[in-house]
Amino acid sequence: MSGLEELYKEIIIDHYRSPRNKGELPPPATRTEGFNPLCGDEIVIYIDVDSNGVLSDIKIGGQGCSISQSSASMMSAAVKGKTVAEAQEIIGGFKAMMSVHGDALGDPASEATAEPEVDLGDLEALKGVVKFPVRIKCATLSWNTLTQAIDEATA
Amino acid sequence: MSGLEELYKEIIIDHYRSPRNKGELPPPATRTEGFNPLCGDEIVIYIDVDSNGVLSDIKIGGQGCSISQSSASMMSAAVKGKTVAEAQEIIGGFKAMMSVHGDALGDPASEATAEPEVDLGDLEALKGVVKFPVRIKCATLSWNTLTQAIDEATA
Amino acid sequence: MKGSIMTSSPTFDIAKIRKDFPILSQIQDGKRLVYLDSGASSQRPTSVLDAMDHLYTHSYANVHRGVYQVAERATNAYEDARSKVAKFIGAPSANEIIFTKNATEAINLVAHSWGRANLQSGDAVVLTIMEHHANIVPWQMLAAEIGFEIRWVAIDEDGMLDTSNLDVLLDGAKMFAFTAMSNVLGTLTDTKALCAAAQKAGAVTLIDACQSVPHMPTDVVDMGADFIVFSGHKMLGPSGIGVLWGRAELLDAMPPFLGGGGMILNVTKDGFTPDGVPGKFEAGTPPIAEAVGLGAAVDYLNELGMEAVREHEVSLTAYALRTLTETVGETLTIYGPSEPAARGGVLSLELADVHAHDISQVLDEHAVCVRPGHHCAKPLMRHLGVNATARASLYIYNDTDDIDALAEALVQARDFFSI
Amino acid sequence: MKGSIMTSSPTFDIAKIRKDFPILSQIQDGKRLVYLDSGASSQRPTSVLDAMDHLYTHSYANVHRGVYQVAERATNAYEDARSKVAKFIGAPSANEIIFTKNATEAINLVAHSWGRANLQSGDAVVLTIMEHHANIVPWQMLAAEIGFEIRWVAIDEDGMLDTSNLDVLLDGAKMFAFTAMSNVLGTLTDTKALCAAAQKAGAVTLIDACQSVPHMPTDVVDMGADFIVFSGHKMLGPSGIGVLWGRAELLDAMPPFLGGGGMILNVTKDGFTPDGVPGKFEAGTPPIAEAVGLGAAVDYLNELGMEAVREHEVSLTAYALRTLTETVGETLTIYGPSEPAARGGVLSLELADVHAHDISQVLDEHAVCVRPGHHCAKPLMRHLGVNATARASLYIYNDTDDIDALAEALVQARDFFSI
Ligand SMILES: Cc1ncc(COP(=O)(O)O)c(C=O)c1O
Ligand SMILES: Cc1ncc(COP(=O)(O)O)c(C=O)c1O
Repeated sequence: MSGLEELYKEIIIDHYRSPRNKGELPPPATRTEGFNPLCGDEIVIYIDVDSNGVLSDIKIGGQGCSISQSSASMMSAAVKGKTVAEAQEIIGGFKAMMSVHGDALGDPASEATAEPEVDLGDLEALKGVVKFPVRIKCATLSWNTLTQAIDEATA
Repeated sequence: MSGLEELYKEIIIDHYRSPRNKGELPPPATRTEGFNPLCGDEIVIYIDVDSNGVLSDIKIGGQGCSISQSSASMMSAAVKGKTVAEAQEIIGGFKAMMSVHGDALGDPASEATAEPEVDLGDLEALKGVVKFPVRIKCATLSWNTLTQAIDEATA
Repeated sequence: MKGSIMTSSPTFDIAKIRKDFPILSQIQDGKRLVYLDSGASSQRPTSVLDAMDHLYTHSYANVHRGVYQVAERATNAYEDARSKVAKFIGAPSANEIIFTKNATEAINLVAHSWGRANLQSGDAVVLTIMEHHANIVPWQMLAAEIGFEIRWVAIDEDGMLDTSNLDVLLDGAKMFAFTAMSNVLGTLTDTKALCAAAQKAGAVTLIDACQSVPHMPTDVVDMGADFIVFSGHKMLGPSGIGVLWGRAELLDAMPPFLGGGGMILNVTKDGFTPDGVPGKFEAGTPPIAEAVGLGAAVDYLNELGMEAVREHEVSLTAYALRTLTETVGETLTIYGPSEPAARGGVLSLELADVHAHDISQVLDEHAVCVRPGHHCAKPLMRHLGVNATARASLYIYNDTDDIDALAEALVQARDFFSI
Repeated sequence: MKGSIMTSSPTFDIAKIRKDFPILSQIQDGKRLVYLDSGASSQRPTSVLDAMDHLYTHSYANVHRGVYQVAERATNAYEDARSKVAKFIGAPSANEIIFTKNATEAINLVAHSWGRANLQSGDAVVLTIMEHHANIVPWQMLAAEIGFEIRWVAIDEDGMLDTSNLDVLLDGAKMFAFTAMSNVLGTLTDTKALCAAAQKAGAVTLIDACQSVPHMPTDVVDMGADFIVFSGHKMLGPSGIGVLWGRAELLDAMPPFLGGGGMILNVTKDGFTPDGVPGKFEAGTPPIAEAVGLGAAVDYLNELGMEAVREHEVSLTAYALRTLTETVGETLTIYGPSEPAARGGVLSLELADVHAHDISQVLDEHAVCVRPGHHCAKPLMRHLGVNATARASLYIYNDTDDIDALAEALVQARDFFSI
């Protein structure tokens, strides 16, 4: 079961069982939904961006597999309290890590963007996901939703 | 070329080259169009049915292959001056002859209707067509159109 | 939970059947492949592949338009397939069989063609909460355009259709579109009674028979249906073909759906005259080899006998319900009717708080193929209060070894996630 | 009539190619099969059949929804095919490739989805008189519903598009849908110039590339097209699959066409949220094996090189125009442009007053397969003043022997009907 153990690292299971920043934020927080149409995973992200452009609070709702839930949980911990610019750098770093083997369902023309030097901390644990291409969409669901939330909050 | 000679009997070629009852009839004659959607053959049939129920006149227009044209020509000669009931008997007899091997594109449930005792005269020459199933639609186009014309004229 | 101990009838030789399916002899990581995803798409026997290859290498040409012998053979092969499918479901005429690309297109065809011609603002269409998205979204799209109401038949605790208020729901409805068997719960519906109720109310019926036609005898006349749809790829046939059957009078009266070659009597610059059925609904080059493959699939199923297929699946489902419950224990939830005879061989599983995606991943390590997700039935999932299930679905080539492997793999998953 | 004597380039080894097509080694009544109906549907090499069989026997499952390895391989195979097709036509992104059941569905998709969203009463859609019914009837159906005007670009005496009044026709038009190559006359249109003219007028373009993509290099960006469609079965691929390519911005903005599984982000009882492209337009189980077969067909064509394919067909067309005229004599009419480089390898023939159906019947006795009829282009046929032609259409596996056999059979037909 070496493949499985590489995928389901302890820290992933930990974030799955005890998700950080779970919950909701009241308006005027930005609320954004994301869906993985393939498996039915749903995620709801609430963010507050203060007047200094700081992501002052983030809460996560929804349901999903261990990969999507732990990815969302770790993400929330990584971006909370960061500026929007810093958060976007982390998003870029994470997506680059996930596209090492490429999102196989993508574009013949697009190349993996050069990996920026971002310290992803705990998130590095999700690196094993790239060996299971079907699960990449699980890992990136919350990140795509966050991108959308930031776009909406700063629009 | 025995197969071909069986299909293209002399009398067929004769009716093709010198079609009987070619032309149009002025209103109030019934005008009915038929199409063979597969090959583009078009036929126009004009009939007059008098007050005694006699098919007093018939004219044929349109374009098509030797089989469809000769069939229409022979048909016109066979039904002209006959009562509608007699014409319908001839139609039945001809269709029965054409379905000996079955209209392969038809119905699993339908059986060839019992062949009534109708003397088809010259029309017997078209018997060879049943060996070329694709051409059956050519041979029956004018007959289906005549059925429709009679329905309209006697409606 | 009841059910016989026998898992196969004497005429049902699974070892022999499995030899006809090359993909099943595959070894994955040293383990025998356990394919339990036939509800999504079945595998196909060599005879189906051979029939298509034979057409392609001996008698292939476009259909309906050629005079030469190869084209005539291709046309006959295509039309023979239509006749075979008609007989298989008891259709009165082969002309009532329309080949589409899948069952989804077939439902869309009815929604567009029959729907636009017959539905108006203020009308009602009745669906069940168990429907696959294929039998929901086309009606929602049309409703958004036309403005009719969609009503939903509920289910009871055991996953059976709740017909207690059916007459109220059908009152004034123009269409009742329902599944013959749920692809999530395995629930069979009483198609005959539902059609009768609809007819009494003056509603036209469309049966989504995707999950029933492959697994049990079908007689559209006995059902009393107006339309039924199903897919080739779930019944040993190839991908790329689906079937719509409709009563001739309804089909005759309907306007065409897709426009193009093969569906016309005439075209001028000013407009077109449509052909009769089935041509009217088969625009463009049809799935020729796919129809021939489907015909060969029908032959294969007829050879086994659909009664025997159903018997096999009821026995195997009973075995599975018993074995899984016993082996995995109470952490396992199996959705759907508890009585094997009331259901098909579709088992939607939940293992405590482990997500279906994760279960399926662990099962794959044991070469056990099940499908995680919402199974294109999100309204039902929401009703059940579950985000995703891991679905094991059975077919003619599955045996008790497959069920045992599934049970064993579930135990491993349970242990892996330490629950 | 001009044209080179050479009928094959040194890299184009027809004898070797023919070996890849088992159906061509068929003997009919003691004669070598002469297949001249690739314009209706091509034959396919063993590699295409093998690719599909290999999928079915090793890696088949439904796509996009499974986690297990077999399903992942199936999904990758399906998506690889999308990428291959994208590259083959120079599409900027594989996501712009939508798999349909045939080219006809692809045009209907654009008419329904783009058309309903963008066309209104009083608008104009421009077609050419050379269009196949597939590019006429969908627009007529929509025009009957919405009430826009259809305008027609004419052709000149040599069968070339008459663009003298194109600007007038395009004035105020919202859509210009035209063929890249006539399936009756072989006429090539200047797709790049036509797209430029449409763009200047603010009209969106749809190119029916059914007859061009299989036969010559295609670059959708260079053409400047907005949409193009073509079919797998005319380019060595299987039946049951067609392709729509569209510019991403247009596809993104369009509403879905067919509703069902695989095209949604979410479904509730109240409505649905569509997925992005290409999923949005691929409702239901797609033609999985057919896509894989088409991918293998693209590989085969790439191996030959589309420049070489085109070169071969121009040479063979030149040889055919010359040989037929010389051998059969003046009773034979060959429609379409007289210059081989201005046309594809489609030869619509008329033999004095003998109907195409009868010619085709006699030719079949000589194992020569040509197609009689209106070729789904009745407005063009009416314009030409002809009821039906016998059409011989060429492809990579045809050689001068085939042309000689055609010429000889035509002489026999001429003599049989004593003209
Ligand atoms: C020019 C042209 N357009 C459209 C079509 C329709 O293609 P299909 O039948 O594959 O949908 C054809 C082929 O018959 C064609 O030649
Ligand atoms: C009950 C039911 N209806 C409809 C469908 C859709 O079938 P297809 O994807 O072949 O169109 C399916 C299969 O996914 C199904 O299980």
